[in-house]
Amino acid sequence: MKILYFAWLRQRVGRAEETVDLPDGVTTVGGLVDWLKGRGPGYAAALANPALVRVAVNQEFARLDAPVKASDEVALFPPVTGG
Amino acid sequence: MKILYFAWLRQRVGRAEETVDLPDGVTTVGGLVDWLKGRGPGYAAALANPALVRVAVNQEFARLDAPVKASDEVALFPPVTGG
Amino acid sequence: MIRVQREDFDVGVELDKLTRGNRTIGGLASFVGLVRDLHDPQEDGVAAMTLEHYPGMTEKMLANIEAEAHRRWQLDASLIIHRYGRMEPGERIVLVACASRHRDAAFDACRFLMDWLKTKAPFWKLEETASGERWVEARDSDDAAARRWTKDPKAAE
Amino acid sequence: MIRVQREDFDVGVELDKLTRGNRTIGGLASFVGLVRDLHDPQEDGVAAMTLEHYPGMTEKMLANIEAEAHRRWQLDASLIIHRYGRMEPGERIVLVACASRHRDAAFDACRFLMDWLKTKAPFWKLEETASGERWVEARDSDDAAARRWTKDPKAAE
Repeated sequence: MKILYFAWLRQRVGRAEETVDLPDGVTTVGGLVDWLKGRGPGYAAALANPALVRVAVNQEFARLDAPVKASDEVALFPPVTGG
Repeated sequence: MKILYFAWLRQRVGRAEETVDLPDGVTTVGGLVDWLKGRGPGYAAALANPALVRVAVNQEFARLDAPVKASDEVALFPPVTGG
Repeated sequence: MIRVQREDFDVGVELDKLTRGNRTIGGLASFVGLVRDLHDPQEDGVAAMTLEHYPGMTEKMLANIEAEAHRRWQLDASLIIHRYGRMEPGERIVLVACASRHRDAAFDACRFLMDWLKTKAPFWKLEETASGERWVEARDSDDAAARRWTKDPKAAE
Repeated sequence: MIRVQREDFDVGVELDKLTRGNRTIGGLASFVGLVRDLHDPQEDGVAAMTLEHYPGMTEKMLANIEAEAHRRWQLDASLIIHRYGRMEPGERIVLVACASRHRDAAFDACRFLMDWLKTKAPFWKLEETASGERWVEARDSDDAAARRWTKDPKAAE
């Protein structure tokens, strides 16, 4: 699975993009976020406050109960502030 | 008193501007309009429907009970349609 | 700033002038009114339009309306340019613009200026059609739009 | 039409292109968002701002938002241009414009586009100040503004 990070979430994770092998049992956005938190202190810090984490699956906003699969492009980022 | 006419009101009256000697007893916008109606069929036609006549005294909108005096500039015109 | 003129205006140039050098402006809302040719089968097509106005009172009313907008909203800059004379379909008639720190104030003030201008500025439109000239009638919807702003000014902020 | 680009844009040219040749347009409402330097004694001055975005999703979301505006209002044309990259105070960030037969539709749709864009388009602002960089936080007022449009779409028409 391709995972992208943006803004301060990218800075805390320490990378803009990575490709991961999705472990068995991770089938939802929420499951993915929980699994990512365990990948290191940068991830844990970036994802500590769920209220500040937005997720897009294949470039559409997705909720925590949305399904994810290995072929998806998933992005994690803070609330948007454009315009 | 200087009187100005605009748009179709000007066309019906047949003039854009005139200077009149205000008769005694004409002291309000309403009195002026009534007096003007008697000045000819063009005036009567132009001023027949009070709902379609707006009046400005010294370039400010004025109601029928507003006072008028000889030194005023009075304008009569239909509802505005700019913009 | 207000301007009443016969000639066309350059929207980009005017908007640039309005905001240049002021770094507290976060948003600039603007509106351009154009001569429209509806080609409505129910109506004649409009070949051209002539805007008559009341020189002197026009400037006075536009300045009043602009001052009222500045009383109601915190604006960094504002502009009303209104043309008079003959114009063909597609031509610009009016430009209204409001710049503010916040976009809500800019949008509200811009719309307020257009709504008030439509009912308070002494302009009259004469349309030329295939079947002759006709004066455009005032629309109830414009009166209703202007009334939106007559309630408590605070409610519109 | 939507565009996501690093370079600046010419507001006058863009607005002209949007309306040229269409004689049914009566009104063109537009909004320009600018980089603001508040010089607020409570805050640091903003020396510059960098807009990060999510290429691909940005274009997709802007196209979705624009399509939604066309579903809700009768628009003749619309445009969203949003920049990314580094910008200094006074620079243009975004241009939104809607053209319609009627000014209410143009105004409403333009404001709708800005409100939705602020909460749905994947852009993030990084400000450079004297005391370092800081990410701009999402504002509750932007969420509230976007919620204005989530009721019955008919009510906003």
